[in-house]
Amino acid sequence: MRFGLSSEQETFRDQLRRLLNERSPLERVREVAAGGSGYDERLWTGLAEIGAMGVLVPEEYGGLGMGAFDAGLVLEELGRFTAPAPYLGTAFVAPLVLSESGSNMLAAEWLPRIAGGEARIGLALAEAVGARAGAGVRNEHGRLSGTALMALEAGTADAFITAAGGELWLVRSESAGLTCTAMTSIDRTRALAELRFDGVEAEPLAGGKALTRRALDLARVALAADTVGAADAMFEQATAYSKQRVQFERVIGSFQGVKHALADMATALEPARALTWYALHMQTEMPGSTEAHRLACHAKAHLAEVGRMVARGATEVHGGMGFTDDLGLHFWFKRIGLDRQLLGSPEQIRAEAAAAMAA
Amino acid sequence: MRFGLSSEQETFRDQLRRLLNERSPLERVREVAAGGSGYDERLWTGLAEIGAMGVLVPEEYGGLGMGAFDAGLVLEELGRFTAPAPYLGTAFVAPLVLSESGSNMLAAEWLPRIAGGEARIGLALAEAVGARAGAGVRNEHGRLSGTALMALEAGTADAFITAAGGELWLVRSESAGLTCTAMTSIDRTRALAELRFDGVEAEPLAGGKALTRRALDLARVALAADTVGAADAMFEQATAYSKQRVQFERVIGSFQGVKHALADMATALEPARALTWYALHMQTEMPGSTEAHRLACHAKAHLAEVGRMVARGATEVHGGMGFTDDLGLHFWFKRIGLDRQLLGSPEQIRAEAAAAMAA
Amino acid sequence: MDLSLDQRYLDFRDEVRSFIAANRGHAPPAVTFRDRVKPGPAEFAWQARLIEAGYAARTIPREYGGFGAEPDMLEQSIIAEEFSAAGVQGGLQGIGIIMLVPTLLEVGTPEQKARYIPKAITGEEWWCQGYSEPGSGSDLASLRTRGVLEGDEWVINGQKIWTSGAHYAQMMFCLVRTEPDAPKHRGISYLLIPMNTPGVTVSPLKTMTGRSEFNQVFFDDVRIPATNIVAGRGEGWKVANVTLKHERGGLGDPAKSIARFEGLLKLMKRETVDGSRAIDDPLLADRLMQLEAKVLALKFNNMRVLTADLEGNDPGLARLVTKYYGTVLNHEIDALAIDAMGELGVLYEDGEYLRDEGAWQAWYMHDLGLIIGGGSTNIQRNIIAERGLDLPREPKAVIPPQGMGGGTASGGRG
Amino acid sequence: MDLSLDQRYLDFRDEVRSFIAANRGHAPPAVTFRDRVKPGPAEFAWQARLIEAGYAARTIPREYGGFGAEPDMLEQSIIAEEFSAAGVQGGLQGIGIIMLVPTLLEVGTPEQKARYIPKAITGEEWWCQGYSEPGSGSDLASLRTRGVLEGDEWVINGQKIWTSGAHYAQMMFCLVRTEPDAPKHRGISYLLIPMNTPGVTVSPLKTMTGRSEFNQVFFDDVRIPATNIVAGRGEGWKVANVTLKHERGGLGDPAKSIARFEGLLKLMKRETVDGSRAIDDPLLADRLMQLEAKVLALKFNNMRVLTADLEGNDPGLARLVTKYYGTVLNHEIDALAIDAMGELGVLYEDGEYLRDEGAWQAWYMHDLGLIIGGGSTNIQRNIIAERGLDLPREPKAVIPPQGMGGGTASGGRG
Repeated sequence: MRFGLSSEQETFRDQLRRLLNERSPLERVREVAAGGSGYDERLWTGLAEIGAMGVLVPEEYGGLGMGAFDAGLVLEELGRFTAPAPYLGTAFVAPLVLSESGSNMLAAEWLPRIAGGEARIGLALAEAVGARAGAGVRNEHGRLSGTALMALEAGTADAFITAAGGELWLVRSESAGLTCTAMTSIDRTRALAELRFDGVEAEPLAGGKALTRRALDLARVALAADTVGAADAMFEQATAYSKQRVQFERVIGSFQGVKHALADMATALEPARALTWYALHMQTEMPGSTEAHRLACHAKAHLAEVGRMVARGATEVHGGMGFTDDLGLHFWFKRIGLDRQLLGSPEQIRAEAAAAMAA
Repeated sequence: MRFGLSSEQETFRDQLRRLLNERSPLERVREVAAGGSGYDERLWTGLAEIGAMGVLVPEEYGGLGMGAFDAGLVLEELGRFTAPAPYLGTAFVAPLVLSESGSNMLAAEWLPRIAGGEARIGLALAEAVGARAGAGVRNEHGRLSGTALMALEAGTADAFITAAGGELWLVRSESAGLTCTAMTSIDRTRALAELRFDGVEAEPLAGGKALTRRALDLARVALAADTVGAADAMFEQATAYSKQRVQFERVIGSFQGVKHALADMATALEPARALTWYALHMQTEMPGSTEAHRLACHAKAHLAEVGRMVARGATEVHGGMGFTDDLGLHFWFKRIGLDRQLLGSPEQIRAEAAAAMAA
Repeated sequence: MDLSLDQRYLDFRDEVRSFIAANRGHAPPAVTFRDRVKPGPAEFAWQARLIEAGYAARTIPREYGGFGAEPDMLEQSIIAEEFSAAGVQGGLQGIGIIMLVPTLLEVGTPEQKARYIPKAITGEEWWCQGYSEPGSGSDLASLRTRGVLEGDEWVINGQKIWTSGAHYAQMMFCLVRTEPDAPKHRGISYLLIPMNTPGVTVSPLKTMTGRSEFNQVFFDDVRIPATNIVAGRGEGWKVANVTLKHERGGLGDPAKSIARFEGLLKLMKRETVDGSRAIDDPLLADRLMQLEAKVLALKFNNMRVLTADLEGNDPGLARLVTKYYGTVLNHEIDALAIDAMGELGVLYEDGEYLRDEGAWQAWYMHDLGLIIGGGSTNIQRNIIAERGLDLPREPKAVIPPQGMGGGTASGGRG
Repeated sequence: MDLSLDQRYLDFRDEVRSFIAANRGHAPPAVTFRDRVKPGPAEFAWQARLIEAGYAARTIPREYGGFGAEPDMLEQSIIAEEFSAAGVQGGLQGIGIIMLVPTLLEVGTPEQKARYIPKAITGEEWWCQGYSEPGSGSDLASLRTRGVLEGDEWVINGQKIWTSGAHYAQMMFCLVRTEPDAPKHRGISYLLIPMNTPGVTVSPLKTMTGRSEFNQVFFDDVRIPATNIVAGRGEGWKVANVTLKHERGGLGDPAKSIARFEGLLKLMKRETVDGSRAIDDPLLADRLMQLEAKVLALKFNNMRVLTADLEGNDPGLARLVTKYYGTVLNHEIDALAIDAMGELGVLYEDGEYLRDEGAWQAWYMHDLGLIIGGGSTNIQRNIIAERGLDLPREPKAVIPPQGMGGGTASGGRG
């Protein structure tokens, strides 16, 4: 029994960190964010080279056929570096959803390209959680019409996994009748878009509501993993800063006010990380189970709260510096802020979990 | 304009404090609490002597005909001393509800006796907020049947104001068919009881649902005022203790951990007091208005939260001492705990306030 | 408890209302978060009109261009309420007007009053504040910008940060270390620096909001007349505390929280999920009500403070907690607005689905800046505990960044 | 991440289950909050049976009456899980077994081991702990109970507080100041005191729960043999830290939080308002789910700690945060249970409408006591920050109760 990383996983994580340190330092994140595509070619290629793109792709399609916990390591590290890479949709949700949809044709077409870093897949799932501002996509005899807002990782996507009429569909970006308009958010490291469908041809993914829930579970636990990494990075920066910054002739980390704020962050973050790890693990250990669903709900909702608390607290420990653009702490702050809002508020997700438990 | 006490009110409050200091010190509270009647003859007489019982009784019935804010001063001081006195039902809710019920007969019978400290009136309103454990009282042609739980200030009550069938009734304690069984709570300074009605004769109080809501508003804002006093007392004891208790060669009040906890309590408590004062004021300034109702809801719900936070925090500042029976801090802790639970949880009351606002 | 007003004040309220009704056409448009920019001719003209009517610079003596009324907190409060209720901008809120002018009135020389006050209140001469430095945030008195008296000139070198409006201000009131050998708090002087003096460089400071609400200001052998000092050498800390006393109505102002809350309420009645309004969601409604209770508590707390002021009493804790309570509350209001918008709550800058011009995200970040910037919550809590509760001050101790201990417990358990 | 178990452990789990199924008839009844009383013959007999089977005193050497197995965290964890899941009481959890025995095994003399361990693990000789004193709560090392060596006897005078079980314990392990001239932490010795020694007086300490979960113990010229010392003179603080290391599975134990949460869940499915279940109330359900996430987080965090232990690694923060997290969480669970009962949540002691024997109110208070008692949240946060994050320790300073300053600000604002 081991709850944690194996030595192979530790090696893999070290490899990821080296790559990210080299290809996604803050100055590079800044450049890519200014563009707003949420995508960095050099980083993407690097991820493919170390095998990160194929973690969840079955071996028969050129991947590694590993578990969600392994892919979660990638997500956590991407969050730690606020790296612009549409990994969540492409390499975390898509391989499992496409494999499980039972369409060998789609799997054969996309999975090898995903593993090779040649394809990118966005997620248009927001309306499956709750349609805002009158949005929503209808299925009319296999053609989709309507609007999907906040489509995730949309910047350079070749296709979208789209929720419509209680089911999932694969929609290719170049399809006739599809318009993709970028939506600007606080977090410029991820590309969001409004998709307008006007009788767009789409390929159905067999699996009905269960597959839709599955896709949401995966995306939510992935967002939780991203938040773990990002919050950890902010917490570590705040801790380090508190040991260097002097006020009133003392390093500020010697004041109980600061000390206790950091202790509270650690106390929230450590168990939250374990919760997320287990939730990740369950996504491939007991895929689609009630238990996996429940854990995904808890991980997403809990990390939304812990993330907000750490983001605020770590900024505050930095004092005025934390508020400047120059320090760049706000890249993490905003990434955590985005993760929180996507695919269901904590309250909404807890209501889902409660409904299952109250029965 | 003056938001606060007039010099007459300050004098009155000083008088109250002298009385309570003399007749309701902790050792006396302890004795009375052991009995569980929630009533102390000597204190009650004293309150009547200084005119506290008649604050809300109209002058024509031998009272002072003053405002709810004046009576709120008494409630706040009773909370400050965790004094066992069924003032809330008898001298705060009853005079206004009986006056407003339009029954001159009842008013003429009860109000002079209330002002003189000769009568006590309990409140059986819990089921108007939400019936627990299958309780509830029915009106069958002017006779009441069923169960009322958690009747407040029941120990020595001569009569109860009882909610049944959406209306209020006055039920005399000696009525045939009425059984009163004490219910033991954490707070032994107030007497609670289960009332069983078996075709009990009752006098209707004209006013329908509006009067029921009015009675609830009054009782709730009174509980908030009680909490203000009790929380203030705990906070003051914690502050004083933090200046005397030495650990690690320092008074503990010099540690930021303790200092900030006390500052947080002060920051919660000061504005909460102002909110309660205004809510009290509105009960006689605009009686029965939407505004008065809204303020009563906010005062009760907010003080429930602030009270819990201060009760916990002040106990913690006292360390192990706060946990002992000997120090007696728990009398306030329990009083605040009782105030919180009575007549609607914070969530329930906020939902009431929200329903009014959402319209 | 007597919340009624004398006839005199009722009349005054009517007078203010009439003025607003008759003159609102001249008021500059309402300011949104996006355009925190330099006031222009429209604002100056409006300010002149308000001063003439007595609704700005009300208590500034006539000889300095003010309206010359006796101080009356209740009048001030009525003016603020009525302008706010009408949604019409009141008088200019520059830091020169709020902080410098009352300070000069209290401790300035006759020459300084005559020279600076009239231009400050009209907005003709705009002021910025030079207090914070990169190395001294919460520990303001550790500031290092230094001034040396050379003949009849101060020569100033150093750097200030968090300076709002420095890019268009004509003047700065500034804390400068002029007595390097004196104890920390006694080595500081309060100097008045024309921003066009050679050697002053202003550079915008971009913040997490993506905007430049603040600046950095660099001093490189900046020479100003020796007379540009308020009070004596080394008395700057005392003067700054006089100034701080006047910093009212800004941070922790209930009117701001009330307006913010009303915006939130509107938003929650408007935004829908699957066709159902945010305000009808029990959990969001519960949070809304929690915040309303706090907004009301702050409002009534402020009435207690106002009452104490009117009667010349010290409102004590009720005043001390206001800033901490108000800034944290505003941040909570922003957070709920973002949550009520759900996914759309992250939108920013532009686009069809952006609500309220992205103000809520901007405020969420900016208010965090204010929580930090006006003295962090830790400093605020120290102030409440030390001044309000008379708890002992933090003991002096020197702990440098290097050579940290650690590894053993600070305390036992029992 | 490999949560599967070797066949060996699967077999072991089966073995434990079989044992429980076959023997549960002998187990003493489950303990509720009301009866925190002295274990009696039923408990001792059950303990003997458990030791024999290897489910209590598992790793204690056979020569001292234990089962003599090699330490294996996973086995320990399986035993705890299975007994908890079956709702059957496991081995005795007295402080002698949990804290004294491992300490003696590590630093005791052969004679001490032989004399004390066998009787401690059977429960025949019950122990209590003499650490806290009225004047030394969080600052344990400031304790003042003093011991003087006179001939071949220690003469002890002073007072202890918060001593669970002192009224029926036969022995106490106790921290006593024996070297008054040594620095604070080096002046303490770890002594073993028979409770029936003349001069020992135990008096029950009533707490806010209305019960006497704790005692005060007074020492008045108490004479014990000079050999009743563990390790050397002045080494008591070090020995106590050895002991503290073994204080596991108590405070912050996930099994406790899980059991508490399950009780809450049952309660919320049972309690109704106007006929509707508490769990169907969106706001109560939301709080329930927030707590479930925390309970799960604590559970998985503990699996990380267990993994680290198994592999001989230091789990670092994951272990340090457990006590603070767990005790606060339990208190939050109690609070929600009280709220879910609404008005009935205040009932206590007796009566028809009392739920779960009033345990929730008792726990709500008792858990607050544990939050305070095992090192307040401030001490816990210091430990996390200083040991876990390597932040500098609190600087030394002496601030006596009298002569407080105050009145001026501790810091400026910028």
